[in-house]
Amino acid sequence: MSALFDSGELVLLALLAIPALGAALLAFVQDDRKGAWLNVLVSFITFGFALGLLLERPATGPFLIVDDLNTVFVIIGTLVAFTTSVFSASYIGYELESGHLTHAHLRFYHAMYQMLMFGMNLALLSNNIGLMWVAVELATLTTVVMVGIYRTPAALEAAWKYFLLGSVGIALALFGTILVYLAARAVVGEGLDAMAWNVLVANASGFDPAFLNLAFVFLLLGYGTKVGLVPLHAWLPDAHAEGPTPISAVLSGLLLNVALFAVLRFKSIMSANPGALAPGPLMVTLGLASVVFAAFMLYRRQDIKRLFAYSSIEHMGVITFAFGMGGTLANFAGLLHMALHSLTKSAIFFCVGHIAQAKGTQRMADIRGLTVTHPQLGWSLGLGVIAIAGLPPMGLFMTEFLIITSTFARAPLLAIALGLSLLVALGALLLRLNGLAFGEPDARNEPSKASFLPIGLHLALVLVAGIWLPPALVAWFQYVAALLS
Amino acid sequence: MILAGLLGCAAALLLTGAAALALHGRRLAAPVVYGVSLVATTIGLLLAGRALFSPDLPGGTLSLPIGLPWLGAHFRLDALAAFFLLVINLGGAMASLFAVGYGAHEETPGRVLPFFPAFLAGMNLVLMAADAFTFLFSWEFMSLSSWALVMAHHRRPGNAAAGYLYLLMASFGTLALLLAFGLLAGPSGGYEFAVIRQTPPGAAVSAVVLVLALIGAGSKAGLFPLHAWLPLAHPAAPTHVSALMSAVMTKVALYGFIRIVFDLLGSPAWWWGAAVSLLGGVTAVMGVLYALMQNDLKRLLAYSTVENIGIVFIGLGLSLAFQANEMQAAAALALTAALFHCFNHSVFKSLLFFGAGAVLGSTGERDMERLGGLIHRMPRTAFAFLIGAAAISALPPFNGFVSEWLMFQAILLSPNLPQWLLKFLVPTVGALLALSAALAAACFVKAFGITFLGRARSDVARDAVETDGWSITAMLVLAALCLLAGILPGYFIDALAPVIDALTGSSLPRQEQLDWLTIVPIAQSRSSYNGLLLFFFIALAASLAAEAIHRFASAAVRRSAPWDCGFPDPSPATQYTAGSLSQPIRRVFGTVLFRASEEVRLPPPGDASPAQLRVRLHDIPWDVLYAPVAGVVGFVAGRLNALQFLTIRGYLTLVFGALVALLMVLAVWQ
Amino acid sequence: MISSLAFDVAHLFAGSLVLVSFMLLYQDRMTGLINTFALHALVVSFSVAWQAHIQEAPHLYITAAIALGIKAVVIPVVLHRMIVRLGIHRTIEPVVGIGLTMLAGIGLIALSIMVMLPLTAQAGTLAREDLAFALSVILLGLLMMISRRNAVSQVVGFMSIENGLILAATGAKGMPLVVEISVAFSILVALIVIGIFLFRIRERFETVDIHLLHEHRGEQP
Amino acid sequence: MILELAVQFCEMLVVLLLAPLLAGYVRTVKARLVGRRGPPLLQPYRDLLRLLRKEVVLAHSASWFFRGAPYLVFAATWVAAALVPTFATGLLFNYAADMIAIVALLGTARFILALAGLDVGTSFGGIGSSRELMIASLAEPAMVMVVFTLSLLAGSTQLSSIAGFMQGPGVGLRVSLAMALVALVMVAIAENARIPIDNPATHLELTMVHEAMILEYSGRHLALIEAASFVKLLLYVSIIACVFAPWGIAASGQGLGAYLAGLAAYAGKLAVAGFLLALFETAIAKMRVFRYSDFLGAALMLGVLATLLLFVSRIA
Repeated sequence: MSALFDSGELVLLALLAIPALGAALLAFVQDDRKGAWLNVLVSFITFGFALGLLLERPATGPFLIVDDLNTVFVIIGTLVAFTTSVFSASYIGYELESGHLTHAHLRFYHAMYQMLMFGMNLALLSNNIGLMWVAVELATLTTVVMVGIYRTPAALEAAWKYFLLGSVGIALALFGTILVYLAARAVVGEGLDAMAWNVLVANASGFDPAFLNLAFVFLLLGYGTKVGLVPLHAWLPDAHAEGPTPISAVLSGLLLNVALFAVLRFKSIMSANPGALAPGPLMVTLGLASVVFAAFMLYRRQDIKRLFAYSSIEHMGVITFAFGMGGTLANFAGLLHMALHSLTKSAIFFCVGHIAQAKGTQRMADIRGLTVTHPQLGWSLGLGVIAIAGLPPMGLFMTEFLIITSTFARAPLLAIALGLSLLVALGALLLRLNGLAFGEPDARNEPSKASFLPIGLHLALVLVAGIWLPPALVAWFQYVAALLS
Repeated sequence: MILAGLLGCAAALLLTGAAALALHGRRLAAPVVYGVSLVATTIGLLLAGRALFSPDLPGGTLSLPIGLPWLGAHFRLDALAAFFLLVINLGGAMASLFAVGYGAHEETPGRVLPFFPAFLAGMNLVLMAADAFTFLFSWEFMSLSSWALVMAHHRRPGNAAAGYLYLLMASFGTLALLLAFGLLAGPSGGYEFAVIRQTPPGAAVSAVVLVLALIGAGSKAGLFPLHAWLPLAHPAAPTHVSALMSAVMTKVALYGFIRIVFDLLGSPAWWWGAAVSLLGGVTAVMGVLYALMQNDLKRLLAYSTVENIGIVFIGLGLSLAFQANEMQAAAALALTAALFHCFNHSVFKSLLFFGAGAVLGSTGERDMERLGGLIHRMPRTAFAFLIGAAAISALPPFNGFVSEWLMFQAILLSPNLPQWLLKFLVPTVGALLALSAALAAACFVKAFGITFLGRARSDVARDAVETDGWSITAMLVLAALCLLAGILPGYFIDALAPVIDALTGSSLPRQEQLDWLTIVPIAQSRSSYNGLLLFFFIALAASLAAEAIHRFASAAVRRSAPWDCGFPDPSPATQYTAGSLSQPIRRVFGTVLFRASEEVRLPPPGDASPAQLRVRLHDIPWDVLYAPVAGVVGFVAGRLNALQFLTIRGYLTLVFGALVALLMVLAVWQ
Repeated sequence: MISSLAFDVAHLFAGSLVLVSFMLLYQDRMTGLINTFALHALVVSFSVAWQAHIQEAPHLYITAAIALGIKAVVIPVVLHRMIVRLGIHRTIEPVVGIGLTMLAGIGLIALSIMVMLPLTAQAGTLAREDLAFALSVILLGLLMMISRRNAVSQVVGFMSIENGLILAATGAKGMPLVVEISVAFSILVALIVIGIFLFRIRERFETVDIHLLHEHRGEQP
Repeated sequence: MILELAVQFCEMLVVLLLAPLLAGYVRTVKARLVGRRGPPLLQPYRDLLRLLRKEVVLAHSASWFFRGAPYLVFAATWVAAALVPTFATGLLFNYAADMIAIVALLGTARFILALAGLDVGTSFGGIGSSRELMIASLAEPAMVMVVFTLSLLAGSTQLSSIAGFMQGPGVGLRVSLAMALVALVMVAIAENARIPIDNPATHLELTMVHEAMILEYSGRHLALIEAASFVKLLLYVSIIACVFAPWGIAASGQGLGAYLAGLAAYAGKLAVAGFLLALFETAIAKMRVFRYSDFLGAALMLGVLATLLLFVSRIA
């Protein structure tokens, strides 16, 4: 094996190259079925290589890095990307039949899908904060285009809103990045080193804290816009609601995590510098604000996808809150919560996609008695909502238990506030579930050719996580959590 | 090992639930599921009994590598757990037995069969859990599975709303318990009960934990004013599940309270007793008054559950008060009364719900105004229900009386309490207890009399048929238990001794060797009761009288139209209705407690249309507690909702604002 | 070794960029606005070029060229044609009065200087001043975006933000990827402009929004 | 042992035999007080025997419960009465039930009777039952509070022990005892359906409570119920007598002489109590139905007050 390409670097390159090539390839596949399944295949191969990261870890380069933290994110991301591609195969087929999409759009869609994967993998694997910034922007742009793919006025408006807010966020993030570079330049000198993350963390203690503080404000707001933290969340509900459902799933399941990952990277730089203000309070504040706000916003929702988009805001708030609290326990809970939330929320969006197709509407007022008309869909949705509401035996109960109790030991009032707002959110979600899944069913009930593999897989994973976590996984997550705090 | 066996039963139940999914739609599904549940719960019952009655309890601890990593799931079997396991598995077994027959009436078995065993398993797990996480996990799982069962008949109006309120309140309670355990575990985060026991918290913390436990366990048990969900949710479920929820799940909630306050929390302060027993008294009276106002049989039973929970809380409060003053014997007496009442209530409330279920199954009616005369068509059910009604009305020689009698004996020890508040409060609570007992009798005269006696008020009631053998068997077994516990209470009290001993460090004198099986809680000269003799004498006197009269006087019977002061009316509509039977009591209590208002609309002279009487009752706790909360949430949601509809410029302004704000914070902070 | 003159010139450019941002805020005619923005871009490209010169970083010339070519020439022209087509070259409805906006702008500059003051000399005074100016430009751009009810002026605002960023980036000596970033940004801007152009986003987002809200969202306010 | 058993049973017989006499005595005294001759003293016995010999007329809608109820009511009441010390305390089976249990036994009888009133399904039975329930729901707690007062004082709920305590020097005149007495009397009046709550002589339907409940009964059933109500009256009088006038009551195992003396004293107490009852009933008028709650509420309040004042007088 040559020194240039040891197996680890091969994996690394594959993770980036395969989606890129896949995008190029898919842009030229005429037949839709083939395109859909090729998309699945490519995603699956990517996932396989992501698993490879566990075995072989490449040396850290100036641009790319693989460490435990981003390995977690990459594996979860590629997994959700794979299952989502399976779902999208069965979803898009229907969209074609019903004429919502044309063949040209579909090719574009699949190419963009892989482009998005590329962007996200790059963002996760990049060691250079500038490169990370570019990658996040790329991912954002691709999703913008996909949100607008239906070309309905609502879709365009949502895409536009997403685009503009996203761009401003990007601008802020860039300014923050520049500041970090300036802070680093004084210590590690000019050039790439001053933007290489591992170098930054190593030397962060020597940086000018004032620089870092200013930088973190911009970075938190910039990437926080992508995370969907209140008050920067505005784009999120509409982008989820108006785009194709697979994209909603990817947004909630992946992109938000990627943005959060960026914030985490800079947080660890911050916490490596004694002089800088602790990033914790800022994150806790934004996180709690998101939870409270989203919890109340859930009540007045009428569009089913928008409902779950707000619940994503809520859970992103919870995760940010947990990481803001810091400490091994909270970080562990935050990581686990993030992973489980990606799985659960994407599963929910799979259900929602099929439901919307079967019922021909996204208005919750027009969807009733699903457990009667579509038992499988209805009960899966019920299970998903129960999971997302943090009820046992699903895994999110465990993480919320950990977050609340670990907070309670340190800041009781915060814990109570968090708990109560989670309760408010639960109230809203159950209220909606009552309307959707129970009661007298409505007239329309076309049978849906749903593929339950992705839904079942995700929910099963979440269920198992709620009951039993493999010790290896626990040890690994704990190590990462310790790394973060 | 007993604990392992019990866990095995729980696991078997869970698997049965899973299997029910596989069996979905088969005709065999219901008998199989209920049969397996019956077997599993019976085994659990026997094991628990073994654990309770064997002098040296082979309880032991078991910890499995599941649940919270690096904590694991801890299970433990001590006397308290064993007693409650006995109670719930008895209830579970009877419910399963009843359901073998009753399940045939179920129109949507697919929504019941998977969750019924899961519900049983959840309750079993709560009782065995020995760390906070496992406890809360099982607790919430129990709520969730019972919620699914409440939603089984989701298409009936109101049921979905009931289920919603139920799960919301349950989660609220779980949150309270979560915080309570958070306080108990302390910053070190020792969630195992063993660890918590070793580090008793300070006075202030304990007080907060007590309040949280009252909220958490109380909301599940139906403590006033957190009871609002209970009378909605319990009747909404299929009847054998209603029985489980009302008779058994509330006991699990009580167990949670006892486990936290008596076991984990260390020595109590005297005012705890005052607060808890007063809450109990109010709950008892309010519960039975609500029950008296109901015309829906199952809802009446649910409200009477609230009453009995109140009675149990009275006993618990007394025990706390006595313990705080190191009066261990008295504490033991009060706690014995409370736990004995737990057992009794689980027995006769199951029995009564089964009776209601039998009626519902054969007539399809829960509204007493459309029932009546069922004693002719369903004599066995009527007999069993009568026993249950007498027992729950605390009438000798049945079991309900014994526990309330013990409760009174405990109350009569109050003068020895040093605190003046308690001196005055406890007798007042005693008055509340007496009042609730009397009202309970009235309530169940109504329940039995209107439903089973008189003349049929509707065709369905006229054409009712006796229910199936399984259900009858379940009811008769429970009726027999009501009588046994009533006439041989000594054995039951002795069985409770290890539990009481573990919790109060003292227990009642052994009862079984006393002559004539009398029970003597404190001293012969002070008070004693002998249900066996009473029963014997009554039976003797009654049969003697009957025998003598039939022999020496007349035995002739002639059937004819009722006398009715000479104006017998053929129409059943002229009987007293459920509403009119309780009208005097409503006049006495309702005007204040329910802001009851009656408006009579008499037709003008010459108009033949019937006069109308409309009664309007207000649920005050709902008006002052629940409605405002809902209002606030709705208001805030409405106000924030405006933010969904800003323009992009508006959203940009938000971002800009956030940025400037943070920068200012930074500028000020540096 | 760079002479102090170099600093002063760079400084001059940075300062004048803030000035032009103010002029942008001041505009109340669409055409004037676009022209002023062209000036804004021009200043930026000069400043970048100068930085390229004093840092001996030839690749920065590319950035300067892009700034000059696209933002000082192409986009203004496009915008001119667009506003004519959309028939909105008359006025640009400010949300609050120009005067108030200017006051807010002054406040923002004060703020950005306050924030920058605690930076130790470690970063070099020049960088500090430069950053203060860049930050002011960015904040003013944001202010521009939110104080105009008008798609085009919002785009202009966004582009001025971008100019501010480029100023900062180029001011940061030896920063890698500057060119790539500026290119990426130009693409972004281009997309925005195309977006307005293609989707015919009318003079007000409000009209678009409310209209869509009521008809397509399934959400009633 | 055998002797004790004998005494116990002969007490049961005494109770059963004296009850109708007391009722007849009260009737006669009332008649005399209003200047009538009134029925002969033994009339109640005659009535009972006549009823026993008559055939039973059952409504078509009557159930097995309706036929069984009278025997149970009679038995429960009789057993309750037999457990109250009449002429002697500490009898063999007195400990089988304390005061609370006795009250509860009467509750059982009432429960059955109220149900029986509903069984035939006529409006009058309903009136009777519902009013009876309302009365009981207040009277029973009042009674329990009286029990509280006494037992807190005597440190026991056993009537024998209470009687023993009341004979002893420990009791002075206590305000709470007076209140308890008044409350007890009021409860007794209500429970026995006497004026002003109910009128045993009336047959004006709308004012009936007890009579309305048993309206459908006839023949031996009616006889048993009548007998039960006689016994109940005797029971309350005995309770009052043994608690508030325990003089001359024999303790267990004092031999035959003491028992006879106790019996004489008991007869004397019955005579006095019956006379007072008659006097009271002739003196006042019957109440409207919805004034009952005030009357019994007053009794309940008195009971509670008695219990609370007990503590005050204790430390005083």
